Amino acid sequence: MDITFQNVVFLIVAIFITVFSVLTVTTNKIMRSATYLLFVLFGTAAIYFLLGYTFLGAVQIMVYAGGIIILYVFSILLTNSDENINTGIKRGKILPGLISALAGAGIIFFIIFTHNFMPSASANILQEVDMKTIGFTLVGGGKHQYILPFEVLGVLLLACIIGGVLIARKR
Amino acid sequence: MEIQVEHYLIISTIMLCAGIYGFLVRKNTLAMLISVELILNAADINFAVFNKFLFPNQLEGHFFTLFAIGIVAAETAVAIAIIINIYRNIQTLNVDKMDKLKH
Amino acid sequence: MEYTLIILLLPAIMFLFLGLAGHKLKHKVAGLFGTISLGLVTCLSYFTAWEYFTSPRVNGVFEKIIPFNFEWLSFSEALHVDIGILLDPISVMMLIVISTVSLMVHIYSLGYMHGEKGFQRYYAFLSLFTFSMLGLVVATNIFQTYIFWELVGVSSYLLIGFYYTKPSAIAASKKAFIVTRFADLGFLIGILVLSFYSQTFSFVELMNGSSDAILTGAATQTFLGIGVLSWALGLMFIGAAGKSAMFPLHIWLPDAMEGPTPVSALIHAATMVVAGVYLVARMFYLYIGFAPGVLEIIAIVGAFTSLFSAIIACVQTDIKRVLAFSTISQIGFMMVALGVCTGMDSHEGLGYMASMFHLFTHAMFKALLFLGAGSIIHAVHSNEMKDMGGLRKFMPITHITFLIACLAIAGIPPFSGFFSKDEILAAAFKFNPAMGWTMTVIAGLTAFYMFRLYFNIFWGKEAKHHHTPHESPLTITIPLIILAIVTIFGGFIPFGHFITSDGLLYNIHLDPQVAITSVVVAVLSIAIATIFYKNKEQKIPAMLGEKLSGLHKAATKKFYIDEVYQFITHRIIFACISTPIAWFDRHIVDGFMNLMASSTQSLSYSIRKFQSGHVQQYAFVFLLGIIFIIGLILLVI
Amino acid sequence: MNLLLLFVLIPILMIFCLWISRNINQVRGVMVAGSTALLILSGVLTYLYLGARADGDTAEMLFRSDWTWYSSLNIKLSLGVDGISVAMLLLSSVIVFTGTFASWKLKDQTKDFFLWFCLLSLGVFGFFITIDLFTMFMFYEIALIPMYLLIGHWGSGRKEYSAMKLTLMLMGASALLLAGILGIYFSSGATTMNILEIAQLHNIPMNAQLLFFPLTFVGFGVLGALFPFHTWSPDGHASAPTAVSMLHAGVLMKLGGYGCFRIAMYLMPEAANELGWIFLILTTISVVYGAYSAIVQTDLKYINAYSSVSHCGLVLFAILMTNQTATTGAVIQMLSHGLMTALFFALIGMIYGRTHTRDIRELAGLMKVMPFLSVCYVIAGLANLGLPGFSGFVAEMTIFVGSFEHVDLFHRVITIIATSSIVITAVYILRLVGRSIYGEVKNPEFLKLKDATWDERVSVIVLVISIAALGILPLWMNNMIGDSVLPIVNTLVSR
Repeated sequence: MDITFQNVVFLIVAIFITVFSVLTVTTNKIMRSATYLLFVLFGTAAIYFLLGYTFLGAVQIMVYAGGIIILYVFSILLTNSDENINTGIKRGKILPGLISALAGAGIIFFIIFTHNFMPSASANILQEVDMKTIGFTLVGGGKHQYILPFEVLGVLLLACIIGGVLIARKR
Repeated sequence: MEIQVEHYLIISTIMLCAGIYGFLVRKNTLAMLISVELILNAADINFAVFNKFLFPNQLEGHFFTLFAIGIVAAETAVAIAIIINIYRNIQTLNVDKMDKLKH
Repeated sequence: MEYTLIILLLPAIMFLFLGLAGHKLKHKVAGLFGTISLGLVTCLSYFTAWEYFTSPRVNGVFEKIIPFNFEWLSFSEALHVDIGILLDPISVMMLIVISTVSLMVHIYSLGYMHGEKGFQRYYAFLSLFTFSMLGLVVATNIFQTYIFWELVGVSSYLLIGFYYTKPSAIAASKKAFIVTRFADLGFLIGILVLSFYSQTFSFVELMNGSSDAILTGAATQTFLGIGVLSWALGLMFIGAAGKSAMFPLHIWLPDAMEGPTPVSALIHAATMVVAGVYLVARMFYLYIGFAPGVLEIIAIVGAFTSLFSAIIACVQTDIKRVLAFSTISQIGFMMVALGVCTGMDSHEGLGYMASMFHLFTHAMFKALLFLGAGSIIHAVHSNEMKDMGGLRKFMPITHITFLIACLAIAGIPPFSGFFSKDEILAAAFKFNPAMGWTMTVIAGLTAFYMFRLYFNIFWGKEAKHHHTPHESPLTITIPLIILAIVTIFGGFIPFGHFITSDGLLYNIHLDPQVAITSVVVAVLSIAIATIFYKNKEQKIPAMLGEKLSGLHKAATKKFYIDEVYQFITHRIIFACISTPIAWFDRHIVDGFMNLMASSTQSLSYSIRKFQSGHVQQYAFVFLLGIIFIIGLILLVI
Repeated sequence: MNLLLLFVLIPILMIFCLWISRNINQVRGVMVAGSTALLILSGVLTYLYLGARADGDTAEMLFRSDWTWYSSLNIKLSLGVDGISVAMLLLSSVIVFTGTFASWKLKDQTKDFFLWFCLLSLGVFGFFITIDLFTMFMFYEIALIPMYLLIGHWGSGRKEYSAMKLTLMLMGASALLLAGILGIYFSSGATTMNILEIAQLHNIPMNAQLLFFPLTFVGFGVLGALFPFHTWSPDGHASAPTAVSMLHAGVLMKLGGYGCFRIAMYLMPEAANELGWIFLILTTISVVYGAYSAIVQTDLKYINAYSSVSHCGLVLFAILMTNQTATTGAVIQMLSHGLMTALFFALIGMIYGRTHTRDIRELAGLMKVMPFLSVCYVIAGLANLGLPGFSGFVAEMTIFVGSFEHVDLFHRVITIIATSSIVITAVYILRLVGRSIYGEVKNPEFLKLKDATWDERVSVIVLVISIAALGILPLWMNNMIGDSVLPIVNTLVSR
């Protein structure tokens, strides 16, 4: 692998994501777990940036890192108790977890390495998708345009908000 | 050598498997939910990667990821609401103890 | 002679009437209803007998008349159960015996049962019994006999258990029914076997020779080495032995004395218990023709029973039980008489006539004895000899009639018992001298225990009474007197003119040797009894009892037959068959079903564990499944 | 319009009327009117049937009519009766009638009780009037379901257990039955479920018969308390409420014998001849074993339930003898046992309602306190042990004589074994009567008890009269049944 800037960044991001993914699920402290998740999400955003999907990366940071993680942190603090903070990992569960994770990984790796991907010739990693295209595609009503899923997602979010409020409010 | 599809996929696979592992072994419900986020992220990355490398002239994967992020946000909101509610009722987030429906 | 139907129907109607509406009637009215209807039946019976025996003989025999017969139930073309009336010499004779004794008992009961609770019920049951007994004797076919056989069994059950609050009466009634029922099983199987081969139930068809060919053919077939007809007739004899209390099925009869005394007189002395004898007599043609071996068994069983119960009778202290054992002994005589027959003609079949004759006379004098005993019990309110003694002063009529009956049963001329017993002894001697001597000894024993009874009741030491015993009312004494008269003169009836084995006329003539022997034996026995028991102090019997304490005790305990039965029923049938079966049913058979249910349930429980409610477990299984499927796909591709 | 259809329509109408009725008097009114109508109807049917036979109508089934209700499998509502069904209908209507009166005093949810009761009788009547395999099966199932609720809710003692056990065992049996019926349908190659046509066709291959005959026979046999599948009966009867015990032991158990005869043996005669001996041994065991078990029971209902096992065993025993006399006896025994056992259960229910115990060790001297019930109990007992003049005697004797006419020695020997049950029957009946009816009253509480009320008297008297009538004048019933079993028996004998 050539040592280009791209590659170096990718390598760093890859290691970053790998390490923090694993740390997320192995740490005992839930708060740390959430923090590591945040790092992983940042790493993911970085991947998007590397791929040239800057908008997507921005959304990722805003929604995930800015929104969801905050939710997690709040809820962790809300459900704060000794038992929940130090959620040790049950010994008996590690083995099945490992087995399925490793077996899954094995199969996926097998597929990845045996499958012959045929990258499109016109693929240019550095080429960004401009905002205008994204905006038109998102709210356009034609072919390959996404107004309908957009609206549906809006309704879904509304429903979730109402549902969340209903569920979580005190009776 | 260029960075290929496979390399991204390796990252996402590791993330996915970490998520799976976390989902299976964590006791805390919130921690399980965090693992689910990992899994979803892994999927998101794959969408973006496939879009970029295999079909660079289209935006399906891009938008799918976009919507997925939105839906994940919604899901998380509802799930956390439920978890908090459960916590209020049984004072624990231990998933092993959430088996009242069984009886 | 269609009017004979009334003889049958009147008691049945009276049973229904008294049974359904009786409790609304006054005691006296109900009793009179029963008695009057029975009086009517008696008159009709006598009229029937007169008309029957005065009708001309055909070929020297009285014809069998079936005035009435209808098909009641049909099993197949050949086998159908009819209900009808068959008149032949023995059934007509039985009509007379039953109606006479029954009438006496009806009248007697008016006084004896006076004021009893359930008086109407008593008369209803008496009517039921009379109806069934009459139905039994006039039966045209063997199945009708069986039907009424069961009915007399149940009326006996009901009457023994008349005092239904008394535990001993309940037990006795139960015992009587079950023992006879067991015997009836033999009877039923006998009927099944016989009808299977003969393809008819009808007595007439069986006896008039038309079935001989079939039966002869059947007689050659064997089952377990014994001819099928011997099986059939032998099994029927078991039925007869049950009803007639032959050893070892005699145990119910002494206990049956728990019933009211008139009932004992009617059912357990005069009529029902001789049904077995009647049955054998009824089937005599078949016994002689196809199963002479069974007849010999009958003779041996009869003789043994007779001896056995005579010995027991010598030591019993309950007067009714003495009479009960005496009844068994006398029925044994009748059975012996039937058993010693070797052919159908009048000489070889002398026993047949003798048996019927003795049945007749015995019915009269034994009814008299029982009614007399009832009169005594009525006076002293006890069955035990020790509560009696010296009663001759207080109860002259009872005393005299009782004495007459004792003389009759002891076989002293000219009382009726002498004649009939003499014929039996003659028949027995003719069959086999040993048998003859045995029976003579038993006759002596009979005289001994009867006079023991007599002296203990009417002579001897006076017991202390709460109040002075007095003679019973007229309703009680009149039947006694009537029966006494019959007992005195009954012996002079030329019985051979009416009933013989082949139906031909036969003149009874006394065999002087046999007659003298038996009279001498009887007189000797009476003399011994007089010496033993007439005095107030009964030293000799007490001394003998001590000397032979083993025998004495065994005899008092009726040779432990009851205990053997008790052992068989409770220890073996109840404890070793029924309880294990019930246990087996509850725990093995049902347990198996429950096991199936519970194993299904536990299987469900174990399957339910998959549905544990643990999300992670589900996810794990789910993942494994996916991995497996993907792996499979990869392998296939 | 077929007269037979009324047997189904009246219960449906009753259910509807019960549903809209407002108070207990209306409920009772509906029940009395309906059950009386059924009783009259079955009387009329018997009269018409005998009339038609007397006029020389020799068709195997009378009052035939068909309505297709599921055309793709050609399932029809085929109505038709012969003497056996007529007898059974008569029995059922008597028991429904008396059952109504026997549960007159029921307090708890009377309306619902009678609703289910009507549904139960609907199933029973439906079963007897149809001759289409599938429709019969359907009515059979209709009769089963209410049983669970009736026992489980209105029962006594371990009612949930018993209801569950009874329903499960009978359901298990009906699974066998369904397999058997489908087997018959498909292997006969028929395009119809009609019994008569399948019998006419008579082309079920032998190996199929050998497979499906045991299925069908056991399927019905469970209902007819065939050893060793009888254990639902003691528990079920002991827990069931009075009217349900009556209907169940009185009628539903007869479905078993009826089905064994009409379906299993009629349609698969070769297998019946081939395998008959196995079931013959089982039924003989039932007969003797039930009687022995009854000796040591202490619960009145258990005694009667085991006695039912014995008597119902005799029914199956007799039909396996495959001759006209024995089979006629079997049908009479069904009638007789139905009436007797219904009488027993009615009386036990009445006694239990007063004394609150069924243990014969605690009951004593009932004759003093409730003479009417006790006398009837003794009558029922005597009828049960086969006293002449009652139906039991006629039935048993017909069976024994018929069975003994069998040419095969084996059959005759086991007949003798079965015959011995009459002695054992006497033992347990007399033991029971002696202990609980006779004697002195032990429990002073009992002295306060009252004798039967008018409604109970109606129920008991009707049953006693039926039993006595059948016992005293059996010939017409005997002839009616005998004619009808003949075609089936001929099928069995000739093949």
